[in-house]
Amino acid sequence: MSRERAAPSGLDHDVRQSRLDFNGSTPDTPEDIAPEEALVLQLDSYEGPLHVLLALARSQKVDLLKISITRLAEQYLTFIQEARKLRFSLAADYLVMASWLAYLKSRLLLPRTERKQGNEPAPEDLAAALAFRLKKLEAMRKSVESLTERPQLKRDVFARGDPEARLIIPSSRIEANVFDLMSAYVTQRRRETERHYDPTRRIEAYSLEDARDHLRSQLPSLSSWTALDDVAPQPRGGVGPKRISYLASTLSASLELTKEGQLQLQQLATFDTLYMRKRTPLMPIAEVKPQ
Amino acid sequence: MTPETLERAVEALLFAAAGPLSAAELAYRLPEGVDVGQALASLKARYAGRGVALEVINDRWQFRTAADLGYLMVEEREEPRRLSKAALETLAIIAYHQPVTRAEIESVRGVGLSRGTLDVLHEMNLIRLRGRRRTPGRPVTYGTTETFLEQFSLPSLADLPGVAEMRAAGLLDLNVPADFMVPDPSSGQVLEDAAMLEDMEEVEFAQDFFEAK
Amino acid sequence: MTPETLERAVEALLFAAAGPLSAAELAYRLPEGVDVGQALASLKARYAGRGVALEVINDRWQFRTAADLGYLMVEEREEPRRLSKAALETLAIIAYHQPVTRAEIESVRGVGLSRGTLDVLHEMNLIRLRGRRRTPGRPVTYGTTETFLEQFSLPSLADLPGVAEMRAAGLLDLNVPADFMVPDPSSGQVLEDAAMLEDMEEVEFAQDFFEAK
Repeated sequence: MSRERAAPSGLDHDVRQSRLDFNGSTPDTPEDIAPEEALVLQLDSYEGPLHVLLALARSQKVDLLKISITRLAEQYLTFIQEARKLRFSLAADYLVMASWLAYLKSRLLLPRTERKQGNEPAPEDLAAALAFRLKKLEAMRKSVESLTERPQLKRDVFARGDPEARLIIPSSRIEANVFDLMSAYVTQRRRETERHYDPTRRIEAYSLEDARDHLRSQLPSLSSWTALDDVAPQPRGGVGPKRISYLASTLSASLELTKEGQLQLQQLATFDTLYMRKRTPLMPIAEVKPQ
Repeated sequence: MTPETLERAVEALLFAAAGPLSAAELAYRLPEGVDVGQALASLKARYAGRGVALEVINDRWQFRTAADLGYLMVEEREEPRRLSKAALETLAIIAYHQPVTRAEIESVRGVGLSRGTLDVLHEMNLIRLRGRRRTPGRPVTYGTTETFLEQFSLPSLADLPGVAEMRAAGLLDLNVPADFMVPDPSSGQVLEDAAMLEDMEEVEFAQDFFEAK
Repeated sequence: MTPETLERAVEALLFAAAGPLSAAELAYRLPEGVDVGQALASLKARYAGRGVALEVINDRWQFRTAADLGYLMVEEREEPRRLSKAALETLAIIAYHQPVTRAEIESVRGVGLSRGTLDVLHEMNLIRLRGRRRTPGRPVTYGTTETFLEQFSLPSLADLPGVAEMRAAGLLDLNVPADFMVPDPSSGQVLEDAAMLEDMEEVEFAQDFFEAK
């Protein structure tokens, strides 16, 4: 394949495709393209190898599900060869399709007895799947036609040009979603809790000593990784320290115990759950390295 | 062009036009030599007594809705409505705590409920009277409507997000007590009587009386 | 309200409206208990063959000019933005297979989807994000909008041309297995979560990131 005039094929293909996307449904025929590149234009209107296959398959003039895949493979390979003769740089997926079809064709032609090879699907199944995909693509192509033939608003049919500027229904839509509803609810429930604030009540903190004692007492049950949330004590019914104080002091205490070599901590990512467990005293502390 | 086709064409042109059209303007858009005047006359006759009438104003023709049906038309309001903060908050409490009384809503919100707030929610068909609580004073209770579910794309009340979703959404932080509970509105098994039409009228009256002081 | 008055009222309401109206929206404007369906049916019959026809679009009713008179509407016609073959094919695949993922669209066309194609369809408000498929990676799914139905004069998704035949032939299966259950686009029963706003922003970002390579 000649590459002298072509950008890398993948890029070439991308560019062409994005041009297609914006340039209208009729195949483009810009004058500045030389005649020997007519096939380029043709490929343009095909868009992808599957589209080429569909166009070739139609020439067999049978139901696509009954198409001869070996013949189709030959047609496609010839097509690709022609394209390459014209020194047209083919996008990679056209070549991938070509080699796949060549492979499929060879397997279809192999005698039945020699076919069973590992877990590979039977070539007949592959052929049927390809035929189905072509049929499906064709169906979509046809539905494009029938869709665009429908009366279209502002092209074939027109609504009242001068509506009496009085819409019948006041918009019943509201600008709020479930999240807004949820947060409105939580905000109020929090305000409700805060309203029960009692200024005579001292704000209690969970002392570091208490936390250390608590953690030591928990140590025997921490043989497996346990989340900080589950280790820290729960506040009881509005009296005593708040949850956040329990968590903070327990965390501090766990750092101390880790330093002392009694505990291991791990956190998989920033802000992720913090896990702790009892350090197994199998090895002398000095030799243990973090894993 | 047959007279029938011409009449249809004039009908379509007048309907789609952005403003009233004169006979000359119509003729300009139709094949030459057609009798636009005749078509307009027979079209006008055809629409006589219908919900829409063909009218001439200043020698220009246009379809207008029949004058006697004007009462059906209301102001345009195309933009989605914004609920006030108070309305959204009230709606949220009603959604989660239904069936809920006015006093209960006020107790959660910590402020009195202005008349307007419930009215707006009623008018938008987001809330409804559910019944009367079987407690002294038999207060009326509020709940949400089908429209509410549609507005918020909820298949059912059971699909209102619960504590887990609130936590996942980051709405519940550490200062929220661990025993924070959200009622399940779909289980609402509070004993109450269904609201009757008379009840509703009574409520309206009672509210008027109460707030007009 | 007599059936005649009702029909006039419905006629006036539909004529005056800027957009299509559902039977429920009409009923909301009319006295309770009237048979809007009956009125719509007889109104439709009355306008059959006229220059203006009563059409159902997206389950809503709207007067539109007769399709055969489109050629007269030179001034009103907006030159529709031409869609490329790729865009049209993508649109058709989305319409017939929705909710459908980008990967599924690409697999039907056998070619990668350029960023521009979905952008154009989005920009023209023909497609929308529908949600996320509950499969690994939670890919976003696409569907068509109300504008799509209005643009192509479709009463509903079930009225897409040939959709019943295609479904019967298994052509709308996204997986090839013969006994695969076909999702009905109008009921959209494929398991998926509704797309949240946050999701969509996330998607945009992911695409930018992915395609700006």
